[in-house]
Amino acid sequence: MPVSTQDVLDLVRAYAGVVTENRDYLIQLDAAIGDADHGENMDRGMRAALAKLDGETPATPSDVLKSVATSLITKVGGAAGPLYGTAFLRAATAVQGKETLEPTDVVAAITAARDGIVARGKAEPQDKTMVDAWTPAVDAAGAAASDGGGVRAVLEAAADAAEQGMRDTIPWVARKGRASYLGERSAGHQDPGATSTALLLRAAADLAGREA
Amino acid sequence: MPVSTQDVLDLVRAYAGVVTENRDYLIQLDAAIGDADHGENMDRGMRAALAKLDGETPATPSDVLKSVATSLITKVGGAAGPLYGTAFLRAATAVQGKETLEPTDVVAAITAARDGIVARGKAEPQDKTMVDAWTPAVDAAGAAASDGGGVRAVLEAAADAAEQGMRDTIPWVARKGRASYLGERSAGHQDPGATSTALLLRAAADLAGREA
Amino acid sequence: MKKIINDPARVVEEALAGMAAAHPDLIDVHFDPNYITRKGGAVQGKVGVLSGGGSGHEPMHGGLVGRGMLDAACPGAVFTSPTPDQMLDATKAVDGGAGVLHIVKNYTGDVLNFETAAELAQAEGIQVEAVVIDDDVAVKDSLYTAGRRGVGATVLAEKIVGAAAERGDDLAAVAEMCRKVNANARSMGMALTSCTVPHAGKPTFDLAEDEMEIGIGIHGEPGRERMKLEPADAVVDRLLTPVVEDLPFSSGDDTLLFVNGMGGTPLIELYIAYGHAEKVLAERGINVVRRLVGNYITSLEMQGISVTLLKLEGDMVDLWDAPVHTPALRWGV
Amino acid sequence: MKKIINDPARVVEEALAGMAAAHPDLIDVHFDPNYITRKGGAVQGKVGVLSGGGSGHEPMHGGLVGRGMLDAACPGAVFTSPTPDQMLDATKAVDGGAGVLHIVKNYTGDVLNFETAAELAQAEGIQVEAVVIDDDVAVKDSLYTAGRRGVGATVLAEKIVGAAAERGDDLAAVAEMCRKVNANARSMGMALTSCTVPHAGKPTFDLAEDEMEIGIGIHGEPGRERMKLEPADAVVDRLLTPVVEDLPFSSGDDTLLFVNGMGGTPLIELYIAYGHAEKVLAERGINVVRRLVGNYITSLEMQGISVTLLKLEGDMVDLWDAPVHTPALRWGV
Ligand SMILES: Nc1ncnc2c1ncn2[C@@H]1O[C@H](COP(=O)(O)OP(=O)(O)O)[C@@H](O)[C@H]1O
Ligand SMILES: Nc1ncnc2c1ncn2[C@@H]1O[C@H](COP(=O)(O)OP(=O)(O)O)[C@@H](O)[C@H]1O
Ligand SMILES: [Mg+2]
Ligand SMILES: [Mg+2]
Ligand SMILES: [Mg+2]
Ligand SMILES: [Mg+2]
Repeated sequence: MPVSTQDVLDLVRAYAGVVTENRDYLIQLDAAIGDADHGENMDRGMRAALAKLDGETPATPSDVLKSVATSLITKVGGAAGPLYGTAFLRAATAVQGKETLEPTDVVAAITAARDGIVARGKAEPQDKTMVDAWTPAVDAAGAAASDGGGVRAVLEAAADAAEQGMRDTIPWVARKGRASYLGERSAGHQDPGATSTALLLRAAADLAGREA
Repeated sequence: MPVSTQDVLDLVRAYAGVVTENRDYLIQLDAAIGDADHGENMDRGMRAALAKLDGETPATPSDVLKSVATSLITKVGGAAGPLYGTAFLRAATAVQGKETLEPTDVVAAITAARDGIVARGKAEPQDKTMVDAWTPAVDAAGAAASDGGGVRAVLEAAADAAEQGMRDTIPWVARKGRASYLGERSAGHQDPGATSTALLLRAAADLAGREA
Repeated sequence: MKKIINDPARVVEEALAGMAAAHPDLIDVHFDPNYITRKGGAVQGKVGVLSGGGSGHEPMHGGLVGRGMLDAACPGAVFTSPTPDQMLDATKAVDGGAGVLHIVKNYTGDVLNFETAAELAQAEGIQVEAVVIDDDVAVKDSLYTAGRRGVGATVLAEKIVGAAAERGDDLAAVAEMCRKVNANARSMGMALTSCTVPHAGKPTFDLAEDEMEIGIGIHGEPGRERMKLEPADAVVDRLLTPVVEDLPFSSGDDTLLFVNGMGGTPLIELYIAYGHAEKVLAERGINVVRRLVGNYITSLEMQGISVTLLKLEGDMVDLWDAPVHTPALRWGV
Repeated sequence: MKKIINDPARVVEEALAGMAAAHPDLIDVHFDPNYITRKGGAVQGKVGVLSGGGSGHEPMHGGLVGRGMLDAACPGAVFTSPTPDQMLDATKAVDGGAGVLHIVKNYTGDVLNFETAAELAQAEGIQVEAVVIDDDVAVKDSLYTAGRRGVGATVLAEKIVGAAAERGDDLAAVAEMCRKVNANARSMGMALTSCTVPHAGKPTFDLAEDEMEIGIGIHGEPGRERMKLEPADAVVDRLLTPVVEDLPFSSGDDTLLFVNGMGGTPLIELYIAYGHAEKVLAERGINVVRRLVGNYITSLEMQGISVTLLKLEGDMVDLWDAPVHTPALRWGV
C-alpha cells in the first residue's frame, strides 16, 4: 500500500514520541563524545514540528516533509538542525506533487535526504556521523525496491541497514562533528546522530508494518 | 624550681611542636564553626616565633615572651594573632626585669595574659571563646599558688582547668568571634581558640613536670 | 583539592605576583609585608583610602585599587585578616598629607588588627579614621555579639568613598560618606557548595546534592540554615526579603542593586537571579537606578550568590558614576 | 544538579531577561527569535559586527555587545548553535547599509546555521561576510576533519574587529582584520571539573579528585587527554608550549596574553596561572604588551583555564586600546 499524507503525518508523530522516549539516551551518547545536547535538540525540534503541523492541513506527503524541515531548521540549531532540516527539505522536493508515495518514491526520498546531508556536512563514509546510518539505508532500500519489495519491505531493509550502520560507528575514530575533537578517544562510542537516524527509519518501518 | 629564661624558650619550642601536631585538628574545629584557619594561623605564628628567637639571645623570660608577642602580632593576623599577641605582650610586661619566675610570677603572667585578651576582645565568660579556657586557668593557678604550690602545681592546675573550660565550650552558643554568626548552629562544637589555649597551658605543665 | 595552584603556602604571594604582571599600569605590589598600592603612590593632598582583609575574596580588595577607588589594599592569608605591619606600611605609602581612611569589614580579626595599625600610624603622626562595614542581615545585630558581618556593601563603599576622596573631600567627609553607605546598605548570601581553603585541603563543609546554605558569609563558613535546594526565584526571595525589610527600603527609594557571585557562579545564573531581584523590587515600588552584576566579593571557588541593596541618597549616584580605573571596575576612563 | 535556575527549559530566556534588566543603557534584548543588539540599533554607514553561538559561554557573546565591539549576538540553546532565523533578524537589525560581518566559531553546527543565515540575508540584499575562528591547538587541523575549534581568539577578534568597524573600515577590511586576528592567535584549555548542562541534569563527564582533562573545548566535552593533576606552573606549560610552537610565536614578537577562566575558576587561581604564563613567555623573549585575565569565554560552571596568545601586528594594538563599552569589557568611555 502506497504512503499517504496521513501516513507521513503519523510518522512525524511516531518519531516525535520515539525521540522523547530516547531523549536521555541520545543525550548520554552525545555526552560521551560530544556536548550532551543531541537528545534535547531532536526533542525540541520534533515537538516544534508537531506543533507547527497542528496548525496546518498539508495536501501531500511533500507538504508534511517541508513543514517538518522548516521546524527543524528554525528550532533545533546545532549540527543536527540544519542536517536533518536539509534532509527533510530534499526529501520533500524529491516527491513534490505526489499524492501518495510508491516504494520507488520512498527510495528517492531517502536518497535525496542522504544526499542533502552529505552536501551540507561533507562527511565521508566512516567519519562516524549520521551518514553512516543513512548510506547503508539508501543502498538497502534501493535493493529492496528493485527486488520488487513494497513500502514495508523497503523501509524494513532501510531500518535494518541503518541500525547496522549505527552499530558500525562504535569502533571508529570520528573525523567530523564534535566527536572528531576527541581524536582516538571517540572510538568505542556509538554516534548519536547515526542513532537518531536509525530510530527514524525504524519508526517508519514499524508504521508500514502496522498498515500491512 | 623557678622558671628560667631557657625554660620559657623550651616552652615556646614545645608549644610550636604541639601546634604543628594539632594543626589539622584545630583547622577542623574551626571549619565546623569558623573559617578553617585557626590551626594554620597558630602554626604559621609559632614557626615565625621560633625563627625570630633563633636570631636572638633573650636575657629574661620577659624578653622571650615579648619576642613571641611580636611574631604573633605581625605574622598571624585573624583574631588569634592580636589576641595571643596581646596575651604574650601583657605577660611579658607583668614579669618584666625578672631573671626567673616564681609561682606567683607565673600566676601574674597568666592573669595579665587573660586580662589582655579580654581588654582587646571584650569577650564575656561563656561567649565560647579562648577566654573560657583562660579564666578558669587563672583562677585555678591563683588558688594553687596561695595553697603554696610550686610552679609545676600551679601550671598543672591551670592546664586542668583550661581543658575543663575548653570542654565546657562545647554546648554553648557562641556570642563572639566567627562562630557567633552561626547562632544556634554553633552549639555542639568545641571552640578552637579555647583548644589552642588549653594546649599551651598543658605544654607548660608538661615542661614543669619534666623538670621536677 | 582541585585548584590551579602550586603550593598552598604560596597561593597569596603567587597570585599577587600575577596581579602585578597583569596590571603593571594600574598597581604596584609590595611584598613582605604584602600590600598593593595604586600606581604612582600617594596623591598629595588627597585622602588615602585603604582596605584589606583575608585573601580569597578576589577581586576584592586588590582588584579594586586604582584611580577613583582604593589607594591601597592589604591582603592577608586566605580568609585571615592581614596584620598591622602590612596596614601600617600601606597607610604610610598612601598618606598624601590629608590622612587615610581604613575601610574595615566587621570581623573580630580585621577589627583588632586595624585597631593596632591605626594606633601605630597615629603614633607616626598620620591621621587615620576607620569605618567598620557591617551590612549582612543574615546575622542578628547585637551589642553582646561580634555583630553583623561586612560583606557586599564593602565593594560599593569602596567605589563611592574612593570617588569622594578623588574629588578632594577631607578625611572627616570621606569617613562620613563611608558610614552613610554602610548605614544605607544591606546584604545576604547563600551557597550551593562549600569552598576549599588551600591550607585545609578539603571543603570547609559538606552539602548534599539537594541542599543549600542560606545566610553564609564570605569565608566559606556554613550559613544560618541548611535547607533543600529551591528554584532561583525562591532563593532570591529568601535573600532579598530580609534585606529589604531590615533597613527598611520603601516604595520610592532610589537604589543600587548588586547581585554578586561567590566565585564559582557563572554569569548566566547571576543574570537569572538579577532579573528576578529587579522584578521583585519593582513590585515593591523600589527604583533600581544603578546595577552591578558579577563575582566581586567571593569565597574562593564557592558556588552561590549574595544580594546587596544600597539606598542612594545625596550625591552617592554621582560618586558611583564618577570615573574609576581598577583591575576589576572601570568606567569613565 | 546545583544551579541558580528555575527551569532548565527557561535558562536562556530568563538569563536574557536578566541581562536586559541589568544593562538597559547598553543593549536591547529581542525574544523569539532571540538576539541582543547594541542600544540604538544599526549605525548608519558602519559595518555591523555580529556573532553568536550556543549559550553557556557568558559573557561571550551577549556581554560583548556594545559600542566598539559587537552590534549583535545570537544566543542558542545551551551549547547549541543558534538558528538561521535568529541570525537573519539580527543581521537585518544591525545592517547600517555597509554590510554585516558574521564572526563564526568553527563548530559544524555554527558553520552550517550561519551559512544558511548568510544566504537568506544576501537574498534580502544585505552584504554579508563570514569569518570562521579556529584557534584551538588541542585539535589537529586537517582537511579531512571538522578542523580546529574556535575558542579564546573569538573574544579578542570581536574586540579588535569591533573597533575597526567603529572607526569606519569597510566590510572587506573588517573581515580581513578578523581573518588576520584568527591567523595570529592560538589557544588551548584544560578542565579540573566537568560542567552540567541544565537539560542533561548531570555532569557531562566524571573526573576523579586527582584528575584533569587537557585540551578541552568550551562545551563541556572531554579533552584530548585525561591525566593526573599537576601544579599550576606545569599545567600552564602544557597549554602554553603547544600554543607558542603552533604559530609559532618567536622572540621579539609583541603579543596579547589572555588567561581565561572556564566559568567556575576564581580570580586568585587565574592570577597564579597568568603570572607563570607571562614569566615563561619572557624567557622565550616574547613581549606581552597587552593582557586580559578573567572568565570571558566559559563552559557554564566548569573549573579550568584556557590560554590564548595573539601576535599583535599592524594597528591591532590601537584597535585593542580603542574605546569599548559592553557589559563585560569597558574602557576609554
Ligand atoms: N559534518 C557532518 N556530517 C554529517 N553529520 C554530522 C556532521 N557533524 C555532526 N554530525 C552529526 O550530528 C550529530 C550531533 O548532533 P547535535 O549534538 O545535535 O549537534 P552538535 O554537535 O552541534 O551539538 C553527530 O552525532 C553526527 O551524527
Ligand atoms: N572577641 C574575642 N575574644 C576572645 N577570643 C576570641 C574573640 N573572637 C574570636 N576569638 C577566638 O579566636 C578563635 C579563632 O581564631 P582564628 O580562627 O585564628 O581567627 P579568625 O576567627 O579570624 O579566623 C576563636 O576560636 C576564639 O577562641
Ligand atoms: Mg551535541
Ligand atoms: Mg578562623
Ligand atoms: Mg580567619
Ligand atoms: Mg551542541
